[in-house]
Amino acid sequence: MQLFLEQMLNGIAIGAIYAMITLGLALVYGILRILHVAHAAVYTVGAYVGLAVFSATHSILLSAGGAMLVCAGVGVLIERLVYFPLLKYPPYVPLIGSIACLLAIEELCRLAAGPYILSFPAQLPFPSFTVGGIVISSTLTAVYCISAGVLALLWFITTRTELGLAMRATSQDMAIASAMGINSHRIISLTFMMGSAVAAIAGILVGVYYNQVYPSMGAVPAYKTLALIVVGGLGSVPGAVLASILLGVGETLLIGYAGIPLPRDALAFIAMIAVLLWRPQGLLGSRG
Amino acid sequence: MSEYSITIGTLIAIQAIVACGLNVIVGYAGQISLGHAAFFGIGAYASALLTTAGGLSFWTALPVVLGITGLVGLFLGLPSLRLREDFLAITTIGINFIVVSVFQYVPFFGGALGIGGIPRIVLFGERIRGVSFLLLSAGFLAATLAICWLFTRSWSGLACFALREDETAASSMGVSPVRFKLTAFILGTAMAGLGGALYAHFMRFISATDFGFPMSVMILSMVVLGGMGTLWGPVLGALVLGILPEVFRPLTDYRMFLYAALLLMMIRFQPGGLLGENSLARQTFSRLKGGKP
Amino acid sequence: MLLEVRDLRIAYGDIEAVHGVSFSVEEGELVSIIGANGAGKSSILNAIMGLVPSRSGSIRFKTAEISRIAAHERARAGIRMVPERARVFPRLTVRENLRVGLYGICDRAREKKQLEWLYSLFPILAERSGQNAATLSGGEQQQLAIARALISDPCLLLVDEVSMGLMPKLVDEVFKVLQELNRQKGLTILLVEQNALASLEISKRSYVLETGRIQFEGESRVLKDDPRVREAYLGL
Amino acid sequence: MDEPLLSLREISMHFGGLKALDRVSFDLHEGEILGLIGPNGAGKTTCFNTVSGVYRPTSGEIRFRGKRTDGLPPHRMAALGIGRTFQIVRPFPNLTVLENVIVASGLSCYGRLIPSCRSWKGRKTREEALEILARVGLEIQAGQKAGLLPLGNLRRLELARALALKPHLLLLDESFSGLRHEEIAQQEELVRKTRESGISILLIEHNMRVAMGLCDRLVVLDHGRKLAEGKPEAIRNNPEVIRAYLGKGGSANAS
Repeated sequence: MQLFLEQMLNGIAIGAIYAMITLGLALVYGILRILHVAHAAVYTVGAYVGLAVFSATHSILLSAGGAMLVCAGVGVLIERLVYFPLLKYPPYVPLIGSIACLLAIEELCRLAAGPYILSFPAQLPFPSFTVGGIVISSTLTAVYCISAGVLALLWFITTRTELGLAMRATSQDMAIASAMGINSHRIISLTFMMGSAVAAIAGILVGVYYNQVYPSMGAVPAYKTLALIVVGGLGSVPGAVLASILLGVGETLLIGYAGIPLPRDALAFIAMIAVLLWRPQGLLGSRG
Repeated sequence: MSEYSITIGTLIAIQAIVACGLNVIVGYAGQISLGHAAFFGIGAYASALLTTAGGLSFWTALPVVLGITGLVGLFLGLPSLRLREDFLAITTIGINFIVVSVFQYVPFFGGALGIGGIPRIVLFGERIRGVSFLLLSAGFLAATLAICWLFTRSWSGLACFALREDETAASSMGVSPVRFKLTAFILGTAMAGLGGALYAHFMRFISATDFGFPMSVMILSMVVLGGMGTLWGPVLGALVLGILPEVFRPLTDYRMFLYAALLLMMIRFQPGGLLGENSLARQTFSRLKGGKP
Repeated sequence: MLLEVRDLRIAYGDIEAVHGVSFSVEEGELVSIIGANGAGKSSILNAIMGLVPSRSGSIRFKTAEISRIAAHERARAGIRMVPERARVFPRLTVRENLRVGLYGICDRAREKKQLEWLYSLFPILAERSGQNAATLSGGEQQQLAIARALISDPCLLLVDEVSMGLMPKLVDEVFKVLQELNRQKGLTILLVEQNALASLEISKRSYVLETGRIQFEGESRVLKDDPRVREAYLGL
Repeated sequence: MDEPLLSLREISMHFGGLKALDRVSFDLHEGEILGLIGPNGAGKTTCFNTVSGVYRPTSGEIRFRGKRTDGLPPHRMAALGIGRTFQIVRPFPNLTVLENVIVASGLSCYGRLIPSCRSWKGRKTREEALEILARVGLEIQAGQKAGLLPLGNLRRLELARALALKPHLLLLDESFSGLRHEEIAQQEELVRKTRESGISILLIEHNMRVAMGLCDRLVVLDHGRKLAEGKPEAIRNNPEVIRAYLGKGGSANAS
């Protein structure tokens, strides 16, 4: 039972991290209908920049701030230089562009920091608990608090602010939104910045959680998150978050706890195909 | 020719066959598929198992291999009838991941160890290796190209073109979308199966990671770079993407980066492919020919 | 002159839909452009709003040339539109749809005042304010689209085929609202309509458009009895 | 006139709560040009789509040459002898004009395995297609990519493609919209010639001048219902039709 609970807590933490990456993908898909695979590269950059700033300053706050800033920039650059000119082509063209972007940025990271696994020895300023014999490490607490904070903040921005309203309007009907005075170019760029900054946080959290930062750390999330946005309902942000957390828990419980010899990384896709058969519009997606 | 360049040449020929298969699905019939390496893998595993555990010769196994990959292709082509483009793209990625995991985790397929000891191909009592294998692969590539060429000239091929261009208009002209999309999937995946069989007997050892998603991306890049829907595009794409890493080899560390950056540049500035509509190559060629459109 | 369009041409690819159209709207006027389906009416409105590019010609709004600036800048300059088929944001609530209309010019006091006014104009919207717009009926969506365009107090309101798909009774109501807005609040309206007689009834002047060209124009009350209008519609 | 070529009986089509068509019935006889008219959103295109097999009607039945056809997919309708054009032209843009037409001449091959493996590059196929292109006046453009043609030529190309099916019935969906004056006259001529060659025609048209001039009979739809049916003369003076077109108060002007 204790092991089950511990695994459960880990699963939710992993799911929360997935959610922070998937979110950016869902936002971008919602607004541009592009499968933004290169988002995983932004997340890798976040981990590296975070680690670099941390090594220089030993401040996790500066590290997070720096990573978010750089990633927001990288996100906008990808949007402006790669996606925007390719929007008029069939969807596989920006998709291949995105994959090429992912590879190129991964390689850049490898060239800049070497092919090794670097450790991220940060102590996050969060307390650890022991509840009923279950130890909740400070890292785990940090993952919970930070991801909950980030998700709440994003929820607040998208549902309670004028910017969020403009983002939702733009993703539903870009032309009419601009006829209402919304500068859709700027909204798109802001969407990329927001998603990318959140991915930076996810990168740092993963780096600290596993104490590992390496060039290809984005490879698996890159495609797993695609499955997640389908499961959640293409373009639905709450759906993407829900699907991520379910997957985090599912993966950990099925493979870690129950010991079922299922390939961890295929689980997302098996879930995706099951969902497509059962509910083609995804968990929280709308029809049409 | 050095042994090394023969190996590179053979691999390029094999990948060109697989890329031709993908071109039938994506280029001719307009169906997006991002999991083509799965069929490459299914062909390789089928041939490897049939010739090791099954004790068949390459030549008797080959028709079975083509049948199996074609059948799986038919089965996996079914989603294309129902799913929207983006869903289909992600689903095919998923199929790739799942197939690789099955190879990796089911003991029947050798698990993480893969399958080794795959016999060489025997032709006219000779064991095929080195230059002969290169020639054999080139021969199969020629046959594949011939089938592609015949396909583009057949009513089925024309039906696929029509579906690619406009499904509604095509069906109003008597073209059944179900029938011809599936035809394209069967033909395309069978070609991938052929490539897989050759690969298995060339490497003589295969493991699941050879057929992962990065390989699918590579094959799709070949088709897109070469020029989708053209006859020679996939071959050109396979050549360019096969040789590039070798050209960059002296740059060791920068090699993969340059490769990715070049791919990015090409898709950014020549999204129609090297031989496609309005490509630089086409424009130059038509200018040389005297400005005819 | 509030809006002056000169020799406007609009093309989609190779296909020219509007072949050099000129017309003008004065401050406080209600002008209609009428014509059968496919005459190019919606293209003209979309070009004024900036949603489709014009191939050539000039569009002057309050003395400034606007044909080359982005749609959102035109919206901020005071042009608002009720699009064809309403095109409300389906997954925003009624209230949120209205707030989008106030994007960039929001202050709470004004928002409240405007909402009150619009809810009194279209009581059904008050009732449904928390509902997603997709759940509204066609007529309610049209009302929402009008309210969304009005909320910012525009200088010029473009109305595109508001009668399409509405029941005749609702058409009357919607047209009455437009007429009152024009008469009582002095709102300048450019109306594009297939429903010729209803729009001739409420507008001051009208242009009759046929296959991308303005065939003739005149005072609406004169045009109402002009046999050429019937001809343009019924091909006599 | 014994049995009609095409007959619709009580066809209804509902999308969610919307009744796009509400118990519409009419017949089309051999050799006739029947016009389907009505204001925007009247259900004309929906009606067309149930006949051509794009939609399966919610209720009612459609018979073509005596055979029940409602619910058959479009490619089966084509095989039965119904050709169509599209309101928004749908050429195969990257195929040449000639190839566009040849796609339609493969009708008899697509359903069977062996014929569908044969080549379409034969001389006979080519000549037949060229002959049809000549009929619509596009033979010079035969080698051009269809995507590069101007609208007038595309409308004629669509007609050529439909003719290559050797249909009994031709469905024309606003084949005149977006055309210039002189092009409209040419297209009218083409439609007349087509009918003379023995092909019956059902058309949707917005340009009333054209519809009145071309059709033997008209069916008027409004809000998904059949409002009137009859000869152009009668339709033109039908007060209800005038009201549907001009809006309220229209009857006052009808004289």
